[in-house]
Amino acid sequence: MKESKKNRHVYWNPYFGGFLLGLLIIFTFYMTGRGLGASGVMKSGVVTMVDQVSHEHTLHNAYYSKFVSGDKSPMNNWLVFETLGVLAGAFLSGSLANRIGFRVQHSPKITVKRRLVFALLGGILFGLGAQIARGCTSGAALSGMAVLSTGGFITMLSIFGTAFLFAYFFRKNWI
Amino acid sequence: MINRKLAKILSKRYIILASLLLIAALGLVLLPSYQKNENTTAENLLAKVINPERYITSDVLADNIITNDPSIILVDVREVDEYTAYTLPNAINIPLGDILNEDYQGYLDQDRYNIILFSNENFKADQAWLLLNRLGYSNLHVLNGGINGWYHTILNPPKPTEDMPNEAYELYNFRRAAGLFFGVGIKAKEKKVVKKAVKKVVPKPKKKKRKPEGGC
Amino acid sequence: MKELEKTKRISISTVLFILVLIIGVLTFKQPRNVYKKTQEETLSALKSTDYLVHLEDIANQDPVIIDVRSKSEYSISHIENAINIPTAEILENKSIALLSDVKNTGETAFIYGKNPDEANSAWMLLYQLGYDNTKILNVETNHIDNKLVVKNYSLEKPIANYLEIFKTITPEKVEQIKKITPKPTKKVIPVKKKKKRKPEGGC
Amino acid sequence: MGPLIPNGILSYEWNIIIAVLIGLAFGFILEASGFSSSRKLAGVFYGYDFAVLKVFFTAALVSVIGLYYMDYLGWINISMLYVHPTYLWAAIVGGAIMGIGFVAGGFCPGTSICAVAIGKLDAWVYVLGIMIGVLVFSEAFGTFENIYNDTNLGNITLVDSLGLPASWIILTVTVIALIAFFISDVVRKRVKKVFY
Repeated sequence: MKESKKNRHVYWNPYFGGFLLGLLIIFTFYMTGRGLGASGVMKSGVVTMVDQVSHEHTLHNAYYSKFVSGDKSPMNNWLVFETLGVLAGAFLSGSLANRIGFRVQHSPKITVKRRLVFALLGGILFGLGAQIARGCTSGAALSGMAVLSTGGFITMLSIFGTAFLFAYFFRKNWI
Repeated sequence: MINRKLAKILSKRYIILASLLLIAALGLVLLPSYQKNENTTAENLLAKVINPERYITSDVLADNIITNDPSIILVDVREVDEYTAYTLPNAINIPLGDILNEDYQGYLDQDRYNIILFSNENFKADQAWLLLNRLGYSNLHVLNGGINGWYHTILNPPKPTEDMPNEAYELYNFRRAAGLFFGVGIKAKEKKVVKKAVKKVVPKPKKKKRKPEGGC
Repeated sequence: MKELEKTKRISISTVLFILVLIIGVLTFKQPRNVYKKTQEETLSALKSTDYLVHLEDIANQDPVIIDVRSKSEYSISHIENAINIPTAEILENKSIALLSDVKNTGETAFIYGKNPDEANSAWMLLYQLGYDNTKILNVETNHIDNKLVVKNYSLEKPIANYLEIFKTITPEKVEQIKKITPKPTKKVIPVKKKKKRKPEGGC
Repeated sequence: MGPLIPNGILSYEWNIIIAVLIGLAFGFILEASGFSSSRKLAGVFYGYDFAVLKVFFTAALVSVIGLYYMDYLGWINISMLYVHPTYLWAAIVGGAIMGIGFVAGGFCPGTSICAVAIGKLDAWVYVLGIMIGVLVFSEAFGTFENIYNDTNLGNITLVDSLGLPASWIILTVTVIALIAFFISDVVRKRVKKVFY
């Protein structure tokens, strides 16, 4: 294989990655007293967009009003800054291992269009589920497990449980 | 062949790593648990108790009250009857007996105001101060000498004799003026005329919830 | 899986992690004195004033007396067979050992200082640490013509007539000192702006 | 000293700077351990690459053991840390929906942001999907409200709900994780290899 192609897919040892992630969670809790998070950003994004479109709608809607009350702009949120960091960090790591490039990663068996449709579908489901459970895998499950929170464990179990159950139906997409 | 040897080592290495992790978890179980001191340890409390920095002299306090210093809250730890007899202007009455109950914590546990505890002498105020410091509250001060000291310095200052330095005279004048402010020497009937020190509404700071909120 | 073979970094980091934990645990010493009494218990003990004792009550049996004044004052004069533990060293091993064996033998230790306020801080600390067999000698000690005078101290008594001050005295004319009274220096107490920011979290 | 910012040791302004730094490290670690490729993520469900399970469990173990050691040594005060609230049915139903979304889309929000950073167009679509999902949730908030606020058990931890001391829970979680690692190795050897 071409030299550059060869080391495109050589990742870290997962245990090493997990270890560093564990240290990072400890560092986050030690510095700020809260865990990591990801899906809160999408919520802030949506709230700001809806707020631009029609301000009074956000005030009336029960869910939006929680984030737009008073001068507190939804964008002034810890997660938004953290996501900026995640984007930069991922780009850095990707460029180091020259994995940068616009492409759609899909199993050879399926077309790009099907992959994008399933990605959109998965995204919608995940967005919905993340709001209901107040957290996603990195926010609720990972940070929750770090402090042994029951909610975190339940969310983690139900995510991976249903994922394993429904894996059979989506196997054509992946294998 | 190399691969097989490599695999043999690697499989053993993972077992070593797994056992290390297990030892770490086991260590946590075997560590003897101990009763943790909550916010302040005994040594810190002792260090705080020793230094007399907590005392505020009655002259400084009188000056603060006269210049309407907004950052002080006066807390009278005496009983109700002594409080009604005489107390410093705008003082709140929290008898020593119920200094720990819930509704007064809003006043005591906050870091925006300087809380000045006072009683007839230092004794009760010191006890209250020590109890509150054990809870980890900050900005607590004690009026040195209490009301009796206040009486001897502000309300009825000793007259300086001739051989005293000029500062003693200045201090005496200041105290005499402060006494006037606090209503000394004005005949009882005129007393009502004097502008009542505006009842400073002592804002009851809302006790911030201790639980961290989060969001996702 | 290629990356599973690269175990050099993970083993180094795991060993380091375990080392940090071991060092932390070894260098850690449990806090020596731990509060035995909660604030509420201490408060209820304060309400009943039986911890204040007068000198004559203990004149008969030979009590354990602890003097919390500094060494120099103690060396000048002190109540006979009083043990000197300055307040700063009340939590030292030596004094804690002494207090615990006093407690084991069931005696009560009496603490006194220049005035009850000084003894109070030491007493309250010891009480909260569980040495509830200590009491305060409600006495005021001062050294007059090289003899220690110990007087009973009337605690927290308001001065008898301080309310009359508002009615009787008219301010005598203070004319002989014509200098304008200097504006009292405004002592600004720096208010420490310490905002307690709660951690928010979540995903 | 415990969490620095809530204890006031570090001023609140540091919060933003730390957020960016933490995000940087988070993004780097996720991307470097291969979480930007959805097929590697999906591998955990089909047995050809258990990276997700290993990284996830190791991170959880290391952080929980580390935090409780620091709590023991007095460096951090666990009771002040943010604990994810437990809304029983919301967690189960939300988790189920997220599980299906995970298998269908192949990403979770954190990893999708990483994939967005390195130019994976399906991740862009995925993020768009999440936003639409949030929009759907908030517009139709009325229907989801009862599940959302159902059986709120507060910010409880396993220690209160199981009644066991924390160290025993951590030990059991460690043992389960080690068994899972071992089983994942066995399964991976038997499952047909997938090159991606």
